[in-house]
Amino acid sequence: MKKVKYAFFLGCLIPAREPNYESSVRKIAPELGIDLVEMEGANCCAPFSIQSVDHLSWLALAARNLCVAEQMGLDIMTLCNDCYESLLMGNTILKEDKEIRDKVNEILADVGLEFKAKTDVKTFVDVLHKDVGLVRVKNAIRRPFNGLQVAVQPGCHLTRPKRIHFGEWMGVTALDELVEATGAKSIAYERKESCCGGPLRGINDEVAQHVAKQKLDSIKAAAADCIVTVCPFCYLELDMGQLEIKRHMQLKEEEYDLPVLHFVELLRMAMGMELEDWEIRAHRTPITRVLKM
Amino acid sequence: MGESGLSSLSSDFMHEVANTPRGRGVLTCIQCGRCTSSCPVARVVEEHNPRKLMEMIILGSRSDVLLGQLPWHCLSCFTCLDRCPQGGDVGETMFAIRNLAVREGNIPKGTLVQAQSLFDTGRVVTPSRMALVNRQRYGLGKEPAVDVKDVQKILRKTCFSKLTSQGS
Amino acid sequence: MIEEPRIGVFICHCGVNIGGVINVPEVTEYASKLPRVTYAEHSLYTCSEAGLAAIRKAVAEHSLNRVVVASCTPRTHEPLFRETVKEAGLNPYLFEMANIRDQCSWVHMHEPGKATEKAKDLVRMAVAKAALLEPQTEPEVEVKDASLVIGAGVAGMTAALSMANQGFKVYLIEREKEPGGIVRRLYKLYPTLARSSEVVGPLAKAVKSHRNIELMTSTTLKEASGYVGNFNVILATPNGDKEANVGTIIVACGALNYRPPQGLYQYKVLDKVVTQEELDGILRRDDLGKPERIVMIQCVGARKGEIRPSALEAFPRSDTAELLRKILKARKEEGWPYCSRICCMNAIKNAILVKENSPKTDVVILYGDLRVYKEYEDFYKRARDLEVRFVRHIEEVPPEIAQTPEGKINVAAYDALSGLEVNFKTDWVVLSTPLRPRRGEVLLARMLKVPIGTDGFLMEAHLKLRPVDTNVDGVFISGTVSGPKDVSESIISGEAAAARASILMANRKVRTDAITALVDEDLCIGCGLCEEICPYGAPKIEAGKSKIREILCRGCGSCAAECLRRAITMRHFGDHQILEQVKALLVPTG
Amino acid sequence: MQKAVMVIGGGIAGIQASLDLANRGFKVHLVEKDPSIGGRMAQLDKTFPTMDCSICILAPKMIECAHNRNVQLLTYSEVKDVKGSIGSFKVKVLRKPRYVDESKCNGCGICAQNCPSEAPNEFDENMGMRKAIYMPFPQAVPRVMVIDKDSCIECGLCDKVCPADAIDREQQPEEVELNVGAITVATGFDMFDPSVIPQYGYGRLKNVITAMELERILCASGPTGGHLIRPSDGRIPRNIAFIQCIGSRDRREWINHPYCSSICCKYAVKDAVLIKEHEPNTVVTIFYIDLRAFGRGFQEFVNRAKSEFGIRFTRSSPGEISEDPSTSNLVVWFEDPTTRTVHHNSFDLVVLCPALIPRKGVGELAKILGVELDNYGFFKSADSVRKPLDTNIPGIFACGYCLGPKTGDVPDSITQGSGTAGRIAEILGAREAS
Repeated sequence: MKKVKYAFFLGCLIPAREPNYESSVRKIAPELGIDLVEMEGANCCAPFSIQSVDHLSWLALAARNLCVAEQMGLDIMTLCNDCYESLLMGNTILKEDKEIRDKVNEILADVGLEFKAKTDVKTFVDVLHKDVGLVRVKNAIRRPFNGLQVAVQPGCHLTRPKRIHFGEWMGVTALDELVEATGAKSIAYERKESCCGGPLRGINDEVAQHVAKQKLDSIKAAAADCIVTVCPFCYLELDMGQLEIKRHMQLKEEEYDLPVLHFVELLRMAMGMELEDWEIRAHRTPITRVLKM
Repeated sequence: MGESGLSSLSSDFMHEVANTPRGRGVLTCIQCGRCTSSCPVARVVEEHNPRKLMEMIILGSRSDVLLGQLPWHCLSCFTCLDRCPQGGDVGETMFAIRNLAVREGNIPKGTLVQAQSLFDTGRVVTPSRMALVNRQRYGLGKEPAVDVKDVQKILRKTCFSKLTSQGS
Repeated sequence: MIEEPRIGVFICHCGVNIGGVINVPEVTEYASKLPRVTYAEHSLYTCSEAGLAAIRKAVAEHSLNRVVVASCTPRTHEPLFRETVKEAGLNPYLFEMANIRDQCSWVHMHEPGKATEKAKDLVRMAVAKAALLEPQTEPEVEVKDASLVIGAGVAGMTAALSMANQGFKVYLIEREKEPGGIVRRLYKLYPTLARSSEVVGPLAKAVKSHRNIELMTSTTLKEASGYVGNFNVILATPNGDKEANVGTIIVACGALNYRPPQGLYQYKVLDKVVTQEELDGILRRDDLGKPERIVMIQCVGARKGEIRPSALEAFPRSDTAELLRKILKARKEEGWPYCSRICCMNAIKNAILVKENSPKTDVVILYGDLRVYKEYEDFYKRARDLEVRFVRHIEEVPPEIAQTPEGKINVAAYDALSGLEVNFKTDWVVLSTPLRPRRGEVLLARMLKVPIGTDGFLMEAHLKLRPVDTNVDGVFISGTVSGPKDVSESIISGEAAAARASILMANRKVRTDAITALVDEDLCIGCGLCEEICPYGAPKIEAGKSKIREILCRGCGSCAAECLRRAITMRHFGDHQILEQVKALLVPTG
Repeated sequence: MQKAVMVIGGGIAGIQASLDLANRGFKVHLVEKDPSIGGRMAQLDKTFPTMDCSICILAPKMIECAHNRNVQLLTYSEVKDVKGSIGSFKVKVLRKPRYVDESKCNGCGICAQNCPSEAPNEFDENMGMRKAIYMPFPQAVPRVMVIDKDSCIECGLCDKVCPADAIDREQQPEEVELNVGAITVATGFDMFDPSVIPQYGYGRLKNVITAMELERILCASGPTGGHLIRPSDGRIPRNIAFIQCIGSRDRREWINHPYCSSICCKYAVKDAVLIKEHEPNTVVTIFYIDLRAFGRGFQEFVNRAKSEFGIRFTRSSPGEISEDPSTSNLVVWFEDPTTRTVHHNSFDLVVLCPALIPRKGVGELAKILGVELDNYGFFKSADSVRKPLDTNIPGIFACGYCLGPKTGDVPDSITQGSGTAGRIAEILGAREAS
């Protein structure tokens, strides 16, 4: 079967906090013919928190990662929406704006690198949807989640800004189609396209939690069985977030008990590969409800 | 942002922002307010108002904008950027504002921590020792290495280190 | 005495419009039994070719001498049926119409029974009047194939050239020494930033050299008399009066820029407080230099105050001149209630010119609503890209202007979008003022009998449907004389007025309606009330009797209603005819 | 010999141009792609400021076209090819089959009464239904039925009931070739589809409608017989919001109508007043960015709308609309301009004022004519200041909204219609012996 090969950009958050995300990816990738090659020495993508500090530093760091992939002669595949957005936008700017490109290359010269605009950036969703294709994903399903009501949380940086994504693909629909390929139902809910609040985590927790609450309330109103994310920030904010919100806003225990899964976990289970205990325990909000399906 | 009369109006503030990377958007603004009406933060933080922030820049109220908390309330979710009828860049302009704010020493603790972590480790978030042990146990191998020296070379050259060495 | 009436009644189903509600056969049956009705029939569509043929046929076969059609509204269909009656060999005025659709089937949709009865009443009334109808003749007049264009601005020159190129003689008069109007005084024009001379120059050159155009500068209209097709005008030229005889007149004498009274925003007090018009001059002379800052204030003397139409109804419609005088006086202080339409673009244009000449100069525009309609949005964008600052101030609190110790000007305003009070130290303050009607129109309006609107500009015949016509046949308006317009809009209206006027001149003849006032000289005592009341100047007291100049009469009936001696009646709407209709309604047996 | 000209588009601008040219002595071929002339103005309920019934003041002009000896109506027809140059253009016009014989049909409507097959009524913005054989609207000109083959089930009933024996289901497309000295284009505008901007819910939320749909709802001959009721439950809306600039003044590349449509503020105020006249105790709020009430009498009208009718004007462009599923009421999120904080108010009905955009297929027409379009896809003036009605091709002119939002209201369209007539008379008139 057709193999697809990518430079695998893991980022910071996933290896540090969400090994259960990484493990599931590594499990299903070979099954679907995705060949993931480690990016030796890759650094932080420089997410918006860093972009907020200094524009040039962001581009320089993004460029360095892109150079690593260029040397591997591969396109980059990211898991995290923020890595995706940072590298994609950085790549776009560096490709379009010669002035800034020269500036960045002058900086990279010190570390013996040069940005040659030879690589592209994709996300895991993109790869599954476009390269592997819905058909192959469907064929891989052994244990479909029929009747599972899923609130999909695509995450802002997968779908926005439209000026970059529009025309190419719409992350929302792509992810919906993938979720439904597992037999589950992707339900509509009012705040679907709105932010999870994650970006302000650790910077302004109170605001972050209020924003997350808007989202959770709207998901609850839609009577979802669980939330499915692809972005580790969204995952963190909605999974861990539920506990924090309950604590800080003095809400009743049963107020929120919405299981949050990484999409790959849902897919992996649907493909008939059980989660291991540590992977189940990694979820702050119990996911037993989904496991029982 | 107090509604006190603007003593310290600097007429070239709009020019300054417009000519900071990602700041061009301030010129596209027609003050329709669609950004604010769409902003998830504005719904929970009364004083957060992207449109008004743009207006403050147009008026030239530099200190109110750069020394205040508002730029740091922004989630960078880019909802405004999608909805702005001028294809404008409120969300983008926020980066320009924050870049300028940082130069004024206005940088939130959380951001500073991430920045310093980036300089020291090449990552904004680093795994705990426990996490590293677990990786082995879960058969994920040791975490991918980062070339910290190169990162630091780069960040020195961009003066990033200077910007983030001073506390806030 | 008219011959014994033989009336034919034709009742229309109008598809389902009438037939769906009213029992048309029943009404037809009823009509056929009415006195003096010789023949009655109904058809699905009387206005269709088949229906019209049926009318012609019936007139011939039953030697009818009156025709009644009961169908839709005369407003849309009377001309058609009159034409048919004429084709049938009858005088077109021996025709009467009953509107059993708009006034019956449509409004009584849910009461078919009653609607049918009402339809009978309407038909009966129409028949009653038809019996008394008399033949009328429509006066026809020759149209001189020459035109007078008043005002040689862009609109006037465009109109003149259009007619001249069609081969008509044009007298083009201009009060000033040179053609060009107020555009000539402008520097550059939005949105192309072409020099005004690039527009005025070629037009002026063309009108001066065109063999069909007689351009007379420093000339005004002194007297005008006559009527459509045949106006006699006396022109006051530098070398004495000149008479001319024209078929049509186009009024294109433009408008003026409103100048604020001294003291408003320190205008005429501080010498660096100027109007946009004055800034235009400064820019043309390149006298601006590179100031640190310019603050522009929009809507100075525009969108202010309010004229309540009710207050104006007091004026007799004939005296529009007096009305305008009063309006102008009142507006001088208060400003004008309307939006002048062009000021936003004009301000943006000057802002762009300043910025392109001196990028460091900070240009601030204080506005209420930015009315950069149509593609001028791009023009607005261009100004923003040049870093012009647009500040929406609270209009209810006018900015305060004061001199500062260091000889600058301080503008204090309230920013509506941030709620902050803002102070701008500036070198210049530029006031965007509206276009306003000219006093010169007073004379014109009086001479030409063209009404003036409550905004002081000349009135169109119909604000929606006849924008360049006036309610005086043969007199047209173009350019800013009927309200603020920009250059392209003025040029378009110039072309339009020329088109409308040339129709009359090309056809060489014009028929006017036969429905005019009729004076019974035995009863008339020549009191002159009719002369006073008539909006069109039709009646004239000669030898103690009122004489109606039919060609001027529009058949409005004001004189007939006012005449104390009941000496005036209207043709085709005579008292006896109307009363007969009323009687028919009240006395069903007829 | 009499000179002939062509007018493409039978809306108010095209009608005015045709009448002025015909009365000036030219032979006019008026080509209209729909079954009837009348255009957009025929769809409107009332027109500002006289509040005349729109069709009632338009119909006489339509009929005048039909009866003017110098006007040849080519309805349900499209221009397919143009050759030649100023003074002598050869134009091929395709007459689409009506499947009804124009010379026989008298528009009695009996066929439509009997026709068993229905389709959405385009004239009512697809809100009501019409038959497969139909007349677009009661005052249509010419008064000739047309069969819409897509919804016709070939039952032949119309054939049986037609008293004029006018049905001709074998009718074929017919091509006519015409020689004309000049051409004026007046193809008008289309409406932007608001569902392209998902957060306003058009097409998804029942009680979100467009302004044109409102015009039909308010109109006596419309789908509700002139009763102001909302789609979800037929209730009379008590609290109505208008939202301006839906797709206008919009530079986003997947929308790209950067211009101001020029008429929306004005008709919104008019509609608001009409609503107040229908239902005096309705609350009407207009959300706007800049209130563009320019043009004669409009500012005064806005003042009256505020003081006499109590219309509310809120300077804010709402971000999104959500629905309360239990009531189908709409929640509009907006920034309150007085407090400068985000509010959400509930409305019974929301009326979107969409951008006016170039007519579909105008690109092909431009190619056929060889004329340039501007950045927005409207016909481009040879010189936007000096020659606003000329195109880049001598002898081909344009008027009305197809020239872009040159303020675009009825008087302006009429002025432009007369204006092009003037331009044509200017170039052909001199040579012509009238």
